[in-house]
Amino acid sequence: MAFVGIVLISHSSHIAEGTKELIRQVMKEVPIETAGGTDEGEIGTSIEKINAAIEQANQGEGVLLFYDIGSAKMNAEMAIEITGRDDLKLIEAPIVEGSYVAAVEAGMEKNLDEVYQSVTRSFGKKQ
Amino acid sequence: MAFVGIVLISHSSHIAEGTKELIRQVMKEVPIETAGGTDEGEIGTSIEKINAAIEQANQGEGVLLFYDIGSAKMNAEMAIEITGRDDLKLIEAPIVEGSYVAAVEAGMEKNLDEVYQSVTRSFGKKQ
Amino acid sequence: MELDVLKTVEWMEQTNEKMQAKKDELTTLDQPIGDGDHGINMARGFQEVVNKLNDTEYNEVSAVLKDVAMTLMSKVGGASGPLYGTAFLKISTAVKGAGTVERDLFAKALTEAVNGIKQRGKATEGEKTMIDMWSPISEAFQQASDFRPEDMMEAAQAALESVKELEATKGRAAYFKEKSVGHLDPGAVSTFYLFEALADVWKGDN
Amino acid sequence: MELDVLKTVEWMEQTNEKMQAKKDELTTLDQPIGDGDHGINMARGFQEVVNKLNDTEYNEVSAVLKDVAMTLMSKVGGASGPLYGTAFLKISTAVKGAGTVERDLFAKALTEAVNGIKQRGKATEGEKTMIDMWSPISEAFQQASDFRPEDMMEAAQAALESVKELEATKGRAAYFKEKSVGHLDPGAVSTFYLFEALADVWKGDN
Ligand SMILES: Nc1ncnc2c1ncn2[C@@H]1O[C@H](COP(=O)(O)OP(=O)(O)O)[C@@H](O)[C@H]1O
Ligand SMILES: Nc1ncnc2c1ncn2[C@@H]1O[C@H](COP(=O)(O)OP(=O)(O)O)[C@@H](O)[C@H]1O
Ligand SMILES: [Mg+2]
Ligand SMILES: [Mg+2]
Ligand SMILES: [Mg+2]
Ligand SMILES: [Mg+2]
Repeated sequence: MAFVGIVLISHSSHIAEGTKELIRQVMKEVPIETAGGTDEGEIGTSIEKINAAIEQANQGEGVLLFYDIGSAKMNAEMAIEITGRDDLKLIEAPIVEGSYVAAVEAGMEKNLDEVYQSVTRSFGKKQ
Repeated sequence: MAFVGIVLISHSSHIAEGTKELIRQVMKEVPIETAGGTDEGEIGTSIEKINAAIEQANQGEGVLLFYDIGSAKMNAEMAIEITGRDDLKLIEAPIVEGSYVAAVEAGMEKNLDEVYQSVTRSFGKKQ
Repeated sequence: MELDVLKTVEWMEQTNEKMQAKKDELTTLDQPIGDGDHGINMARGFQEVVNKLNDTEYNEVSAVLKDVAMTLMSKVGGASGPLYGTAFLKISTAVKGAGTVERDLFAKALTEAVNGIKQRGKATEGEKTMIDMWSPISEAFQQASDFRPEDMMEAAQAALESVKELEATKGRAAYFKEKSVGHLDPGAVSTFYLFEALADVWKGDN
Repeated sequence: MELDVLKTVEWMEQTNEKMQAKKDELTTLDQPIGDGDHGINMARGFQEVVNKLNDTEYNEVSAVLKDVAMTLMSKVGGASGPLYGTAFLKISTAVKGAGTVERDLFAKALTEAVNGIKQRGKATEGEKTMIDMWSPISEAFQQASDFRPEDMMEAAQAALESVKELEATKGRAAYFKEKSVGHLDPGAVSTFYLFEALADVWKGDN
């Protein structure tokens, strides 16, 4: 069985790992990968980490990417462009609350568009 | 100078600590307290931790409480009731993104209602 | 039915025994539509309740139940903590001053408990939560004056059957929407055991 | 103005020196309306750029600038990474095939860079970002054919003054809304130094 994957892009590795931990309690199988902090382990994001996470999370069903604030979004967009794939979607939704919903939806074998729609319906847009 | 305080209530101590770390980069003075995980350090929330965090965060300007998902909200409400104070507000907003906005607003010496309104304006309701 | 301090403590002890015995079952029920910790939460919570009760002298049923409430609230990490906690707090308040709690008073207290849970969880009947066990049991209590433990358990059993077919709209199970249909609600099942323990204590009444 | 491989590398080396020298200043500017890391980001990013350029042989200006872009993107943790990265990538693409880059071609490349930054940051002029430095400098380049480094720096200086009075509506400074007025934008200032380094290299042209 293959699932839509989830990538958690956060300025803080703690936020990304904690969110994964929260999701893992309820969803064991859905691929969740984190890209938290810079390559140096500082606060920030890393295109290389994002790319590696996308790679790991994609089981062929595509990947939904969550980010926390501002500049993480730009790095996420760059990473997506670099892959040249069209089965990746960056979503404007709360990273913790949104990815939890997404993981449950993905676990019900919804496809990428369906998961995206469910999360979008559940939350207002980010600032 | 006294600021509105912020309490981060999360099922995961990592989420709470990571969010605090993210905020601390931009706001050094605003009181931010975490209540992450259960008393046993497992995933969940603890009324005692929430109460202690409220106590610590209140400089006399009141406290805004953020939670991550579902049951954390009930524990937060109980904790607020237990204190019997009326300068505490639980907010329905994304824990990471919302508390970041709140911290910046609090740092500009806005009062509790103003901070609450700013965050609410910036985000849709939670699920 | 006559709950005095001793009987109340016994009720909690029997409940704890059941929660320990059913720990895995409750956890398993919480896996497909939750986070798989309800058995752990209940077993820990009621163990702490029993520890607390054994360490304390009580003059009043109300005081016992207040400690039950406080312990559950602080020792259960999940949603069931504040919910059971609120329920016991409401019962405690409703029976305040009574040396022994008779059926009518208990029936009244149960109504308060159900309202408390509803308020705390912002939920109502039919949302596939423990309310769908507490509420019908409370209802049953309000009726016949010759109400027996067997009648209570009959109501509980019937409730259990119908909970299964509901779709969850509150709590973690709500994330699963229509997929929650066909599963039992773990909180409804632990509530079943709570009242089963009460029935056992009650049956031994005389 | 004539940028060949050597001059381009020199431009980056001089930029790096400035970023190292201005590291604290840029960081300080990023404190009241940001997260206080812009100097650290720029110093690290351009140090890595210089390391990369010194380790590599280049035949073309475009290739130098592509490595600049890639290095900044991957080594700067903040918003300025993808933004500067995109700018240099656009310039690199625009000058592809040219052995030396003359003023006209560079002017065209700058237009592309500004568009790239705008697209990447979903921002435009007047939002108190580095765009408010890149854009007027690019504008200035498009005009007089006897354009000199002094003219470029004059445009840059004028831009710096007006950035201060803008209210931020993009990036981290936007969280501060009206409180951002009266502060310089760190990204605009680092952009100022980037072009100051270009002016220095350019002045040494003959
Ligand atoms: N909003 C609510 N209202 C009433 N009961 C609820 C609510 N949310 C959850 N519950 C009950 O709590 C039970 C779950 O308890 P538990 O697993 O201990 O907590 P958690 O879901 O936080 O892990 C559910 O089976 C349900 O009966
Ligand atoms: N959306 C955007 N569009 C254009 N420039 C931006 C945008 N967001 C930020 N910037 C620029 O980036 C600078 C901040 O860079 P830096 O401090 O390195 O990143 P971060 O804000 O992620 O810490 C700002 O001063 C501004 O010039
Ligand atoms: Mg559970
Ligand atoms: Mg739980
Ligand atoms: Mg910064
Ligand atoms: Mg930064």
